[in-house]
Order: sequence, then C-alpha cells, then structure tokens
Amino acid sequence: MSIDENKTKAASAKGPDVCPTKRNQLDLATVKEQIADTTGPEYWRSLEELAGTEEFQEMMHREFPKGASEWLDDFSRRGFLKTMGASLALAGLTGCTRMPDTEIVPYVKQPENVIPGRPKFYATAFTLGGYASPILVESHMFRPTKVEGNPEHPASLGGTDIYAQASILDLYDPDRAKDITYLGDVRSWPAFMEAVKGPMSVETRMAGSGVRILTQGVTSPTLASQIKSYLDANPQAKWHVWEPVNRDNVYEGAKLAFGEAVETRYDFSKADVIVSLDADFLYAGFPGSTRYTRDFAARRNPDGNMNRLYVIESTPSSTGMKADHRWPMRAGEIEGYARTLAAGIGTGFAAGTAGFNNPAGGATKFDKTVATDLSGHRGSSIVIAGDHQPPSVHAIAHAMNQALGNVGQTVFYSEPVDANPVKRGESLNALVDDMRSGKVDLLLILGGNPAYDAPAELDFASALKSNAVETKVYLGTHRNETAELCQWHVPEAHYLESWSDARAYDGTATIIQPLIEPLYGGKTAHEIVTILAGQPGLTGHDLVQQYWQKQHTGADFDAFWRKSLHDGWIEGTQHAPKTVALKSASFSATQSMPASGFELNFRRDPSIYDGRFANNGWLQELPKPLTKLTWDNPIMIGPAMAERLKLNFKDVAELEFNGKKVKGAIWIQAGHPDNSITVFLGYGRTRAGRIGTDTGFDVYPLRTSQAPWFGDGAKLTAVGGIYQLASTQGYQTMETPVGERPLVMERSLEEYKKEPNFAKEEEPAKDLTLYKPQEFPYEKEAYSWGMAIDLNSCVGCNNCIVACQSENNIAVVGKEQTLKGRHMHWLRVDAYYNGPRDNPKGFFQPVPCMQCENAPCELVCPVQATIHSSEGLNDMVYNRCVGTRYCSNNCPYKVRRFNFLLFQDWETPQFKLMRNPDVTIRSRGVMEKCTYCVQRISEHRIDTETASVREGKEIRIGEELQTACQQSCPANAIVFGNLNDPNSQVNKWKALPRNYSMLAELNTRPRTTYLAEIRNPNPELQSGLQSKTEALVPEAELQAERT
Amino acid sequence: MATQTQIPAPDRRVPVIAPGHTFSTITDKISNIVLKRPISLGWIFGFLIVFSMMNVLMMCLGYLFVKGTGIWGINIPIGWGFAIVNFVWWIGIGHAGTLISAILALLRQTWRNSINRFAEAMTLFAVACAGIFPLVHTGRPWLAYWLFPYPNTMNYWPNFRSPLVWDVFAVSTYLTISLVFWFIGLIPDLATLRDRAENPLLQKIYGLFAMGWRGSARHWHRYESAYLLLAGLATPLVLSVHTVVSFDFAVGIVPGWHTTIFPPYFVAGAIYSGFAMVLCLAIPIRSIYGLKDFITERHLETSAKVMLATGLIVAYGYFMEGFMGWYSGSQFDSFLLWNRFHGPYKWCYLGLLASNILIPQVLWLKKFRVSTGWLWLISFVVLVGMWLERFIIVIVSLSRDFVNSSFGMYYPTKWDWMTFAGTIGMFLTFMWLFVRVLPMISVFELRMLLPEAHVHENAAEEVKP
Amino acid sequence: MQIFPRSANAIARASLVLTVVVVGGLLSGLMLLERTPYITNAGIRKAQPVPFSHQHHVTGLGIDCRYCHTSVETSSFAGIPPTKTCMNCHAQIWTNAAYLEPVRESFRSGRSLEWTRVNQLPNFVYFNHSIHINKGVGCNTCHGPIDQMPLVYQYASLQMEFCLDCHRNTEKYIRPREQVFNMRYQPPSNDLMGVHEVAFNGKTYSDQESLGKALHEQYNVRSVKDITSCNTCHR
Amino acid sequence: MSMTTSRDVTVYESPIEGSPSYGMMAEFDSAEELMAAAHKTHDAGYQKLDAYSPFPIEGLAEAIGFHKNRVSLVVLIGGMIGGISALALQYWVAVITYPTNVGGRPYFSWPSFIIITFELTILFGGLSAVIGMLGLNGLPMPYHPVFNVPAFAKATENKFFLVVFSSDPNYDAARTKAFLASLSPRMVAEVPS
Repeated sequence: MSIDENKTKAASAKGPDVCPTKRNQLDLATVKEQIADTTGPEYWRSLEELAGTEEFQEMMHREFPKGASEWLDDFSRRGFLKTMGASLALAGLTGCTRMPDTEIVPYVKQPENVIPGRPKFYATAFTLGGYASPILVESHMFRPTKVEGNPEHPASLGGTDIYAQASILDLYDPDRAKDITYLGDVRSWPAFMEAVKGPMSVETRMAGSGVRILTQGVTSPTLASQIKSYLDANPQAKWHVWEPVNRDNVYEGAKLAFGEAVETRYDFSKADVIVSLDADFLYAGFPGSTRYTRDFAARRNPDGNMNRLYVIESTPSSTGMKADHRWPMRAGEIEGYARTLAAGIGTGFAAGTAGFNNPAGGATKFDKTVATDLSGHRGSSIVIAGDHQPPSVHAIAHAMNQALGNVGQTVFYSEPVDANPVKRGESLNALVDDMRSGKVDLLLILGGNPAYDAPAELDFASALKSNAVETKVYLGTHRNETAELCQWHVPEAHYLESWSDARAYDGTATIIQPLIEPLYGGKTAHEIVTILAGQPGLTGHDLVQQYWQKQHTGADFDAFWRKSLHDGWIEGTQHAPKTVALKSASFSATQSMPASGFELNFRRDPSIYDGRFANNGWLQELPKPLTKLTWDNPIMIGPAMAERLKLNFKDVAELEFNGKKVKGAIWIQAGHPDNSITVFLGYGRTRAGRIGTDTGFDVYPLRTSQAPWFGDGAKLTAVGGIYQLASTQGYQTMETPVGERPLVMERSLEEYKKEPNFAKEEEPAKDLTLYKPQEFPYEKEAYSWGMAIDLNSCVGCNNCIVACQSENNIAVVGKEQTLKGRHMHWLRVDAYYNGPRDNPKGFFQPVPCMQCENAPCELVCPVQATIHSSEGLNDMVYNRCVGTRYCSNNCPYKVRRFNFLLFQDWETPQFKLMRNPDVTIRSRGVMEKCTYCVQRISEHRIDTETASVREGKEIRIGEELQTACQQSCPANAIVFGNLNDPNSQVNKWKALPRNYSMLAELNTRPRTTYLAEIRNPNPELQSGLQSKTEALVPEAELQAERT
Repeated sequence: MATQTQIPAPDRRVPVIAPGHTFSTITDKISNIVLKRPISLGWIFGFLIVFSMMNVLMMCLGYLFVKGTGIWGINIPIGWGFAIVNFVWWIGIGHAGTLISAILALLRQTWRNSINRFAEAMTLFAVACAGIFPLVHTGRPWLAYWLFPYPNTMNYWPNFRSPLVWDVFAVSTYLTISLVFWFIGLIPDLATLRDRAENPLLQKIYGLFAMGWRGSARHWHRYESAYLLLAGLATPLVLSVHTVVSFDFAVGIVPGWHTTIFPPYFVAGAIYSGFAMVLCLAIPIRSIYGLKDFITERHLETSAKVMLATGLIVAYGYFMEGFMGWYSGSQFDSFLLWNRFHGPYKWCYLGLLASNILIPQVLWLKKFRVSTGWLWLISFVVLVGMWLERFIIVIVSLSRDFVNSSFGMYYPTKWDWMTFAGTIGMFLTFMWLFVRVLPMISVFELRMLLPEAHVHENAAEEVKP
Repeated sequence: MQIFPRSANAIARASLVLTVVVVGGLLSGLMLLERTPYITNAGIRKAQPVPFSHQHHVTGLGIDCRYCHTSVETSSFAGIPPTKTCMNCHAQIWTNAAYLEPVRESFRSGRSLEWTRVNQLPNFVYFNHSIHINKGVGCNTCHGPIDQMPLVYQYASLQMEFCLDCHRNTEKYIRPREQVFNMRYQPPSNDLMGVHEVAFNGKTYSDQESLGKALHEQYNVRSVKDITSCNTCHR
Repeated sequence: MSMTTSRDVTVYESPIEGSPSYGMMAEFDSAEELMAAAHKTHDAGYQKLDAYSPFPIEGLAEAIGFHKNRVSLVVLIGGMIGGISALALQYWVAVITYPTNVGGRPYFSWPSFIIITFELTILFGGLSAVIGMLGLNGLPMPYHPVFNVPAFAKATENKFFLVVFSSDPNYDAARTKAFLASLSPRMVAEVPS
C-alpha cells in the first residue's frame, strides 16, 4: 500500500515546510516498510505480528499528555535538539536541504481494480443511538480518509452530520483499546472464547437465566435477529437496552396517544407552518435531522412558498435561532402551552391549567395567532415535540397533528426503527435490580458506557463493581469507566472496520461494510453474540449476508447484495407508513407546574453528545453552535437571572439538585428562559482518553430516571473564582456603540418583497484607484471560481467546519491555545444575537475565505506566499510562507489561521494514515486558510483535461465539483462553482437580488458572497420580534476583562 | 593684531561650550576618559547588570527559535504583538542621532557638535535592537532571507509591493548609512587617540581604524565635502525611514492603521522619542564623566525645546486621528475612536495622552528645561508614552477591526516582557562599552568651536612685512 | 611617531580587497552549491536491490514504458511494477541468474522488493503524471535518456526553475501524444544537419515552433499564466 | 634633538646623512600662522606641499593650491547607479520574469516601487561618498613618512604643520629649510622618507 506516492507525501515528513521525522524511532514509514509487502488481510496480520514487537508497543503507547495544547509544551516529546535540528536543517538555502533517500515498495501481486494514487468511495453507514446516517467514505489505498453524505440515500441526500464527519478521527484514535484484557492483562481471542464457554454451557442448561445482554439502541436487523434467536433458545436470558440520550418520551407519548409505540416521521418539504415544542429537529442527534434540515431549508426560499417556524423552547437551540417566532419558555411550562394551543385548534382539549409565562404579551394574543395560523394550514403544518418533553406533550402534539389533518400529509407513523423499543430507564433499572440480587452470572455489555452515564439513583457503577455478577464482559472501543469495572474487555471494532447493518430514521436499512481491517483486531457485537449462540467462527460478513439472504426473496442474491453494498441502502426496507387511531382526546398532565427554586434542564452536548465523543479532538474543539464554546460545558442561564444572582461569565457556581452538588462555570446565554438552568451531558469523563479526560464537569450525578431531562428545585450559588471557558467568538452581537455593523443582512418577508435588493452595499467604482486600472481578465478564463452562501438556509449545524477540518488536515490545538485565540478552523460559523437580550433574534454566518479579487492579504505578503491564481483563487503557498502574519492582520474577515506552534501531530502514526494525502500538512510558523478545496479543483481539472484530450472534445468541470463544506451541508446552504459558466448554480444565486458581499465598501471584491436572511414572521405578531430595544451585553468585553 | 584675532564664534549666543578651553584641554578631557581614566567599580557593576539583561534576550531568542512565535501573546486577530511595538519604538529612538548629526549640521547648528557623537552611537545601537525584531517575529526566521532578492532556484522573488520588503531596504540602508556616517566622524578622533595612546597595542588598534589619518589639508577638504554630502543624503533618509515604517500600517486597511497622517506623525514621534532618549543618556553621562563644560545647559534646554515642538506635532497627529474618526463618518473609524476611550485598553490610551501630551507641556517653563532632574524624568515619561503609542497603534487597532466575531484580546506573556527587557539590556551594553572605548564627544568638532579655530580672512596679509 | 611599518599600507589595502572578494565568493558559492548534484541528486545513481537496467529492457528488448508503469496515463503516480510483472518473463528466462534472486525470493515469500526512490519531489509539490503524458510531454523530457541508463539516475535538477522553464514555454517541449513514449523521438529541426520532419494530424512540421503551436491548439494546453499559477503544483 | 625655549627656530639635521628625504616640515602654533605660511610658501613658487591641522581650516586647501575635489561627482554617479538598478530590478521581477496577480494590482505598480528605488539611491550614494573620499585620499595608509617626525604626533591635537615635498622641482634641502625657517615656525625638520 505504501507505493502511493501522494500518501507518502502526507505520511513522510521532510523538506523545508515540514517537521522532521524521528529517524531513530519506529514511525509509520518504517511500519509500512515492514508490513507493506503483503496484501489485503495478510497485510494486517503482519501488523499484528509487528504489534508484538517492543518498539511498536512503544510507538503505539507513546506517552503524550492530556489536552492537545499541552503536547506542544512537552519538551521531552518534541525534543529540543530535534526541533533545533529542524531549524538548522531548514536554515540553509531551500535547495540546500538535502532530501534523505526514501523507499518505494510495490506490491508483489497488485490487487484488481486498484489504481495507485486514485481514491475510491464506498457506501456504508454511521450509527448514533442506533439510527443510521448513510455515508460514502473516501478511501486512499485502503485508508479511509473522509466521510461524505450518501446522495442516493433518502435519509442523507448528500448531507451528513458532525458526528458522522468526525467519526473518521475516532477510527484512528490512538487511545483506542488495543488488546483483549482480563483484569488488565492481555489475553488472546481464543482465550476469551474459552473463558466464556464455561459459564455459557452452565447457562444454556439453565435456559440462560443468568445471562444479561446490555446494548445501546439497536436498529441492526442482523444483530437483533441474532440476539432474539438466542433469547428464543434461552428464554430466561434477558436483553436490556440503555441510552442516556434516549427517545423514551417519544415512544411513551405514542403509546399514550395510540396505545402502541410508533416511530413518527415528518415531511418538512410540505409543511407551511411548523410549531416546535422544544424540538431541536435541525441539529445533529435528532433522528432524521439531516433530511429534515434539507427539506426545511428548501422551504426557506423567500421567492418561493416560504414556510413559517414557531419555536417554543426551554434551551436556546440552533432551531430556535432559525425561528420566525421564538418563545423561551421553561420546559415545565411547555405542556401548559401545548394544551392551550391544542384547545385553540379545537382538539377538545382543556386549555393549559396554570398560565405559562408568556413573553409576547398576553397568552390570548400569541397562542391564538399561532392556533389560527395552524388551523389555516390544515394538512400542511407540523406540530413537533422534543425528545425531552414528557410523553403527554408528545401525545398532545399527535392529537394536534391528527386534528389538523397532517397525518399522511406531513406526519407519518411507522414501526419503531429501534429493534427493541423498551423504555431505557426501566430496562436498565431492572438490570441493576437483578445484578444487586445476584441473579446475573454473565453480563455482556455491548458498547455504551453505563458506568458513566446511567441514572444517578441506580448507581450502576457500584452495582457493576460488586462481585454480585460473576462474569462481566465489556465490548467497547476505549478502556473507559465501564471497561475498568469489568473483568473482560474486548476492543470493539470501529464501524469502518466492521460488517453490520442499521436502519435510518425512516427504517431504510444500510449494510455497514468495512473499509479497513480492524487496526487493533477489534470485534463486533455480532461476533460476541455468536459465542452466546454457540456458533463461533462466523464473521460479521457471514452473519449479515446470511440474514439478508433470508430476507431476500427475489432471485440472484449476489446482484442484490452487490447493488445494496454499492448504493448503500437496501431496496424496499423503508418502513411503510401505518395508520393509527388516536385513543383518547385528553391526557393527564404529567409535570406539576413549577414549584420553588429553578428549573434544571439536562441536554445532550451539541458537540460530544452524551460523552461518547469526548475523546474526539475535532468535536471537542468544535465551537458549539450558540455559545461558540469549546472543550467545556457551561452552566447556562439567562441574562436576567444572571443579573439577579450577580453572576457573570466564567464565574464558578455550585449547582444543587436532588441533594447532589456539582461545580461549573457560568455562561450567560441570550434568549435563555428565566428562572431556568441548562447543563450539558457528556463532560467530566474520568477515563475518556488523552483528549477527553477531565474536560468540563460531569452532570450525570444530578440526573435521575425521575427527571431525565428537567426538574424543579435546583439551587445555584456562586462559590467565587473564575473558570476559563474557551469561546472562539469574540463578540456575539453586530451592535457596536456607534451603530450596528452590516455583517448579516436581514429583513422580514414583506420588507423583502417591497425592497428585494436591500442588502446591496455600493462597491467603490472599479477605476477608483491610483493605478491605471489593469483588468485581470477572469471572464476570459475557462473557469473562475466563486461561492455563495444562503444565510436563510444555514441552520448553524457546524457540519461544514468538521468537513473542512477532515478534508484539509486541520490541526486540533487544545483548550489552552483556543483560549489564546489560536484555533485553526478555516471555516467558522459566526453566531450573532440581535435585539432584546431575553429573546433576541439569532443569526448564523459561515465565514470561509472570501477569495477577494482585490485581496488585502496578498498586497502585504513580503514573499508572495499568497497571490492570485489566473482563475481568481487566492492561493496560499504554505512552503513559501515565512510567517510574518501580516496577511492575517490585513484580512478584514479574519479568516486566516496561523501555526503559532507545532500544532500538527507529526509523530502519531495513526494520524499519518488518516490525513488527506492531497493537502500539504502545514508546519510551525506557517499561515493557512481556506482555498476553496483547491486540491479537489485540481483533480477535477486534470481528469476533465485528460478526458477532453483523449476524446478530442472539450469537457468542462461541472457541478460535480464540490467543496468539502458544500458537499456535507445538509441545508444546501453553500454553492460553489464556475462563474464563467452562465448556467452554474452559483451564478444563479449571485444573480438573486438578496445576494451581497460582506463589507463591500472596502472594495475587496469577494468571490464569496451571501444571500441575505429573510424571516417570515406572522404579521399579527411583528411586535414580538422586530423590537430592537436594549442592546445585548457585549459578551467579548465581559470575557475579555474577566481573565 | 590682537584685536583682529578676537573673531567671535559664528554663533553669537551663549558659547556652546564653557569658556577657558583650549585645543589641548578639550583633547585631554575627552580622550583621557578613554585612555587614562581607570575602570570604576560602578562601571563594572552596571555592566554586569546590563550584560546579563542582554543574555536574557539571547535566551528568549533561543527558546523562540525552538518553540515558535507561539510563546508570545499573539493570536488571530492580533498577529503582531510586542515584537513590532518594540521594533517601531526602537527605530523611532534611532532617529535622534542621524537627525542631530545630519539635519543640524546642514542647518549649521554648531551646538550639535557636543552631542552628535554619542547620539549617533545611540542611533546605531537602537537600530540594531530594532533590527532584531522583523527577523525573529517571523514564524520561520530561518527563511527570512527570502525577503531579499537573490538569484534563487525557484525563480521566485519578493513582493516589492509589500511594506515589509520596503522595511528591509529602508532599515538596512539606514543602518549602513548611519554606521559609515558615524565612522567617518570618528576617523580624526581615532587618529588623536592613536597619537595619544601610550600602550602600543592601543596605538595599533586605534591606528588601524584611523586608517592613517594625518589631517592633511587636502584630506580635510574632501572629508568635509563627503561629510556634507552624507548629511545631505542622510537627511531625506532619516525622514524616510519612519515614513516607511509607518507604511507598514498606513498601507494596511485596519481601522487605526489606514490613515494618511501616519508618515509625518511617525517621524515627529520618532524625533520626539529620539531626543527623549538622548537626554536620558546625556544627563547622567555628563555628570558622571564631568563633561558639563561641553554638554552645557544650553544643550539640554535646546533639546527640551525640540522635544516640546515635536511633541506638539504628535499631539496634532492624535487630534487629527480623532477628528478623522468623527469626520470620515465611517462607523469603523468612529468605533475605533470610541474603543480607544472606552475599550478594554482605555488605560493605555489615557496613559498615552498623559505622558505624550499633558506632562511634556511643562517644558514651556524654563525652570523645567534647565533642571536636569525634571528634564530626565520628563524624557523618561515621554519614552514610556511613545512605547504606549506604538502599543495602541499595533495591538489595540488589531484587537477590534471589522468583523465583530473576530474581536480579540492580547495578553503579553513573560517571554514578551523578557524579550523587550533583553533589547534594552543589549542597547545599554553597547552604550556601556562605547563610553569606555571611543571618544563620546567629537573632539575635532569641539576644537572648531574655539575662537582660535577660525582664521581671519586676510590673515595672510597680516603677517606680510 | 611611526606605528606601522612601510608594508602596512599594502597589507591594509590588500585586506580590504580580500574581504570583498571572500564575502562575494562565499555568497556566490552558496548560490552555485544550490544547483549542484550534491543538492539536487541529479545524475546520481542509487543502489537498488536488483541492478535493473532500463537500457537492456527498453532499448534491448523494446518493452514499452507502460508495461511496467501501468498507471502513468491515468494517475498522478506512474506505478512501480509488482514482482508479478517481473516474474511474467523471469519465470521463463534467466530463471537462475544470481542477481535476480531477490526477485524470485520476493515472489516466493510475498515480501516486496524495496527500491530506492530516484526521482523525488518535496512533499509540498503535487506532480501528476497523467496530465503531462496526455498533453504530450515525453517521458524523456524530464527523465532524460532513460533508455540508455543501465542504472537509473535522476536526469533533471527537478528544482522549481526546471519545472517553470517548461511551464513557461510549453510549445518548446511538447510533442504528439503518440510520440510521448518514444525514447528515440527527435523534435523537428531544420539546420545544417539537415531537415527532420515530424508528422502530426496529417501535416508535417520541420520546426518545433509551429509544431508546438499546432499541438497547443489540438491539446488545448492552458496558457502560461494558468500553469504558472501557484496552485498548479502547490496546495 | 635639542629643544629651545624661545621662539627662535630650532633646526634639525636630517637624522641620517644622505638618506632620501621626503620633504621639509615646519611646525606652527596656530591656524593663523599655518594659513599665512601656507600662502607664502605657495606664493614662493612651491607646488608640492601640504598642510596638516587637527581640524579642518577654511581656505587652507586653497592656500596650498588645492581647489577641486571630485567626491561630489562620485556620489552623483553612485546614487544614479543605485536608483536605476533598483527600479530595473523591480521592473524585471514584477513585469518580465514572473508577473503575478498580487491583490489585483497591476504588474508595474510604480507607486509601490518608488520607496526601494529611493532607498537604494541613498545607499549607493552614501557608500560611494565614503569610499570615494577614502579612495581619493589614498586611505587607508597606516604608514606615512610624516609620522617619522616625532613632533607630528601633535598634529592631531593642537599643532599645525606645513610640509614641502622633496618631489617639488624647486626643492632643495638647504634652501627650503631656510625658507621655512623664515616663516617663524616653531621648528623645522626634515622628513625622512
């Protein structure tokens, strides 16, 4: 595999702009030499052999301290002499740095249809909470390097979510468990099978009464059927399911409404009016969010039939920021509102008992108008309830959708996608009871991390630690909190290493195929269960194929199998909509109305979900959509409340709930409901790995099955002191004391209709220059590249950031450096708030390099390291850069990023495998920035040029060329293309009246322009939002001075 | 005959140097400092201090090369920190010398004869300190030679549109010219030292650098025209250097940088700080080495007046910035103004106004101009103020530019401070050595200040029989 | 008093001149060094596990480049033949030549031959074989008389100026695509040595000038300022 | 050597009999006297003579018949070379050898090129002034016959000297010595070469 020239580029490290490889130490280059000569599976066997060797162990377990930033200060690791050596070696004239000889290692027998140096794509699926995100994975010579959405698949249509994008980093995570261990000692796979065979045989005699299987949410038909068949054989055995971020409320709500658990699925493309009751359906983690975002965004076109979104929410979310009308409301009050609303549209409901506090002045006014709006759009509206709202709210939502005749139009019901839709809380509860009462002899924990994230009152960890359970087997990718408490830990294979299958939110099944042999010989749940079923030796591939063989009715299974693999989904597996009848019309209120104290909300973390991604540097450093915080979870409260409690940003406060206490840092979030606190799950891990351990604070101790999502009676007290929170955004309002800056242009729909080109700023005339205006005839070129970003579609999902990071080998710098303002994201999504601080309007603005035609950065670079290409790209030549940072100073958009220290990890071999071989890896002291993914442009150009020469006719690059951000965008908010092609999408967009360039008055003439944001507020309710009474707290100032 | 020999010095005001001096007394007094005066404990002690400070600098640079510029407080948006602030500050200080020796020479300001020598020395050392920063502030200093146009295998060249390249040429030119200017001035005095030194080694050393100067009339003739031409060339040069430095900012589009007033007010500021530094050095030196006869109160007072004048120009500069902020109507500029008075760095700006504009106004009063204590204090305050000015221009402007989301803050690290202190150490180290090994006042130019140095036109006839 | 001897004058002046000479010499020395094989590796043969002779295989046996370098027309990377390719023939001929033992060993054991890379570019340069081949840049334009090389060495300096020289005057170098793999190809010439014509598209050309133009037309080679833009080679 | 207290001239014998003499040196106390003496000597028809003083004296060079010096010409040429080559280099780089699109600025962005042109003009001009001056003065010349006269050490402090070179057609050791002595110098000495 190492004959790929390009890859050696990425992997090896030499030449002026790179850091030296350790010659003395075994690095990947050497590993390759030793293993490259074998092909396919053999290759990896030899890796395992190699893994035995001492220096390989040393390399794999090379100590590097927690927290990316600290790597950089660790002298022992990036040794003084070595770095000096670098400087010296590079100190000569460039030409004078001699290149050491390197090897080229060809195959012995070249595998079929492999062209060295050309990537291939394979379809597979990433799962979160069981739900599959269908994806295509780019593979460079058998190394998966990039995740893309699967354009064919109804659940993706080319879009992805941040978790899928970042999962590639998990595959190469050097902290992954590498050996099967028994009480910490390394064991072999056969040894493990031996060890469990004993207890198994006993159990099978007792019909498996002592066997418990604990899984996460499972949608894999194969795995489900495996487990089920085992349970059929051993009726006494039990299958428990636990997901900390679960959809119990959804299924319970459905039961409440229809008497059976059904999956609810929405079609936002047909919805004119949408009412979200605390549902963040536009952000990753909400099943179907990718598809929902696509459909929702498509309906935000102000020139078409634009939809209207009402959001009533207890925690500011990106969905709320996109709303036309948004009301912050304590979670507990939302049911009351829902009832009133339901009453309003005549579902025979009694209006909400206790009056919820109502920002828009007068309950009557605002819920009546919403009700009228809904009733006005029968069959073309959606009422959607959030996962963390109690079942009754879901039931009410169902009732409303029924009453509005949306069912079958915009709302569909179907079989649960989850293979075992038991109530997670209860299921785990039952298991813990059994464990304590000694009923459990063999516990198989297949994935998940219950020891960390189980409800506090169950105290799962202690139950697991106690010897009540004889044999505890944990299958997991990391040696985490749970693994520590089980005797057996079997490394779990990453999904990119395994055969399996999974269902998307609509039930469509995808076959998960491996792109690489397990790096550390990981095993899948399938393989573990085969041992139970007494059929060891069956590979995941066999199992999956056998299962679908059974399902497949038609002839020619091979064709079916190959097609399914190729397409990434299996024909006709989508769950058919089923009709369900509403049982009753009134549901007892579950939540009592707010009592004393504050309301406490638990939310999944926008970046690291329930904590499972804690060791993923990309996600840790991904600015959370609203706060732009990285590496930490705050205690989030509203401005008014902060004022009353005299709390300020970064103040350390103690949070008390159910008698348990935790300490955390305060973040004041504009638009957060009053008397309410939000905390985020997933932080404070104790055994996450070198990245994730000891970041933020753990709130699981406060979380019980009684109040999994919110509860009353929380206390918040300042304990003094400050804890630094690393936010990547300086200033979260466009307001300045001397007026608002025209960064994001926004109008209401009717204002837009009156004055469509309101956003245009007049650019200075072209000949307004000291020079004889010299035109660079871009229009005469075959291509001139440009980009347009539709602020109306953008939902701030952060996908583009992670996609860009993955595509362009962007480094993770760690909290310390982020605090200093040195994060490296080439593309950032700015979040601005405008208007009253208690309920402001929110704006998202993705900012890549503007590729200005009159680029201020180029003018000042002393060495011409950044200059214009003939096609209007603002090229950045890393190997020419001497690092004066002048360009960044002179960039009005501040999109340039600088390697202040050696941010790239040059030594961890896994990362060398992961990197995109087509993009130079930047060394210390080099400026970098967005280049419109010029590597993709080049490759497409070379292919088309070659083709045109061969076929003797001109072939041009078309819309198939997409930048990484554009490709991953679920909202289709980014369009990139050829400005010289009159039919290109980007030209169409730039022709729109609401197209404008940021800071046009500076005459930089950006190639990246924006489509202004248009809101569609209900004319009856204008007052609620349009008022710009009191400006926001300039957050940056507060943060700035508080260090 | 006696009557005609009473030819008054061309300058009819108070004589520049105290009366009662002859060629030999002047020569003795100054050359003895170098040749005869024993090295005092104080000198050694002071030297140890400043020398160790200089080594701090070396340490900082070593660590910088190993780790990268990340050891400083810089970030995005504030890509330039102390390095550039110090660079501009030192370059500014480096203006007094050449100004005094060149411009005042052209203006026939004979009083400059007693201070030009060490003012020039100071210039050299200041520029040397300044020169360090443009090199080491780069991310990859070992490639900084790419800023020079040399025949390279890449067929690729510097960007002559970039102010940084202009800097390279301007600063290196300034350094070279100042150096030769200073050296030319030294030649006759080196000859004096050569002829007065007893130690044969010293004789050889001084003799080597004196290049065999023997005071021939022909030589003096060429010497003077060369000196005059150099002065003529150095005058536009000294004005251009800080103009070019100001282009680093004026060419940029950052609010607070992008302004046409920078060149004049940078130059004025440079002279301002330059004279402040001259006074800070002259006042102690003249008392320590008993040179009050040569560096008289008149020198101090005149320098004080120059400071006052340039200070007012600088004040005008600040005022115009403010005015344009308001008058331009550009909201970015008016926010800049607001930010300076109310932003997180407001104390720097207020401090700047105080120390550069308010306090120096006392120089209107003679009392302060002639009291060495006060004068030294004020000069020091001005030096601080001018450093703050560069801090405001470089850092505060960058911290709040166009896009609100990218506002940032700059917190200097210990390395920032140590590097700054280190350059001061280096500067003083050079100064320390200079006063011991070279005549810190131009001897032959002082001789010319004596009445008997001026030959009566018709002297020839006088002695005819 | 006289401090220096008479000779001092001569010495003084000489030393000044010398300083200038030495400094100048050093600088220009560096410039030259940059261009020597010591730095560029041009013309340096590197030890290989098997003394493979292109001369023998190409000139002697007339094997086409693409027989071994299979992906040269389709990929950035020309491709290094797997041992299998060698064995295609060497299973029959020279089956017990000692110096071929490594090849047979490799085939038996499945362990790759490890060749030493000869033409090596810095890792920030993205060279793509396919586009050059398809636009009519001959193998030996960069690789030199490879068909004459018993042991392969790097022909050109492969420094930026070398690449630029061609990217700035492509018409001086390109040839008809069917001639790309022709190691004996002579560009058209018309001089004292006589007329040498090259046929292309039914026309014959006797000077590279006009041939180059015609090829430019045909292969629509991008303009100089296009292919001297940085991102052509650097990303 | 014998010194006298009074102002009457001390006359030294040439140190070594018959050794080739470089010239005859007279020492004076003041610039005035030197100036006068210089005038007289020149009027007396001596062409090859030189005067030495611890500081430049206005008109002294003219007095010994030295009028024009070419330093300024050298500077002019140097400056022009500097300026032209600077502009040429920038033009060649920006327009001819590798024209690049830098922020949409024209290839020949002459306003930007002024600065370096100016700087190099100054640099070359300044350097040629120094080199020109030293070169024309024939410096460095650590060894020079005049240094052989011990009293000449004062030439860089407070004494003034006049030397008539032996290369002068009218030079005659005895007569010249007498003539110089007539100018009431502090002393007259023969300068051994």
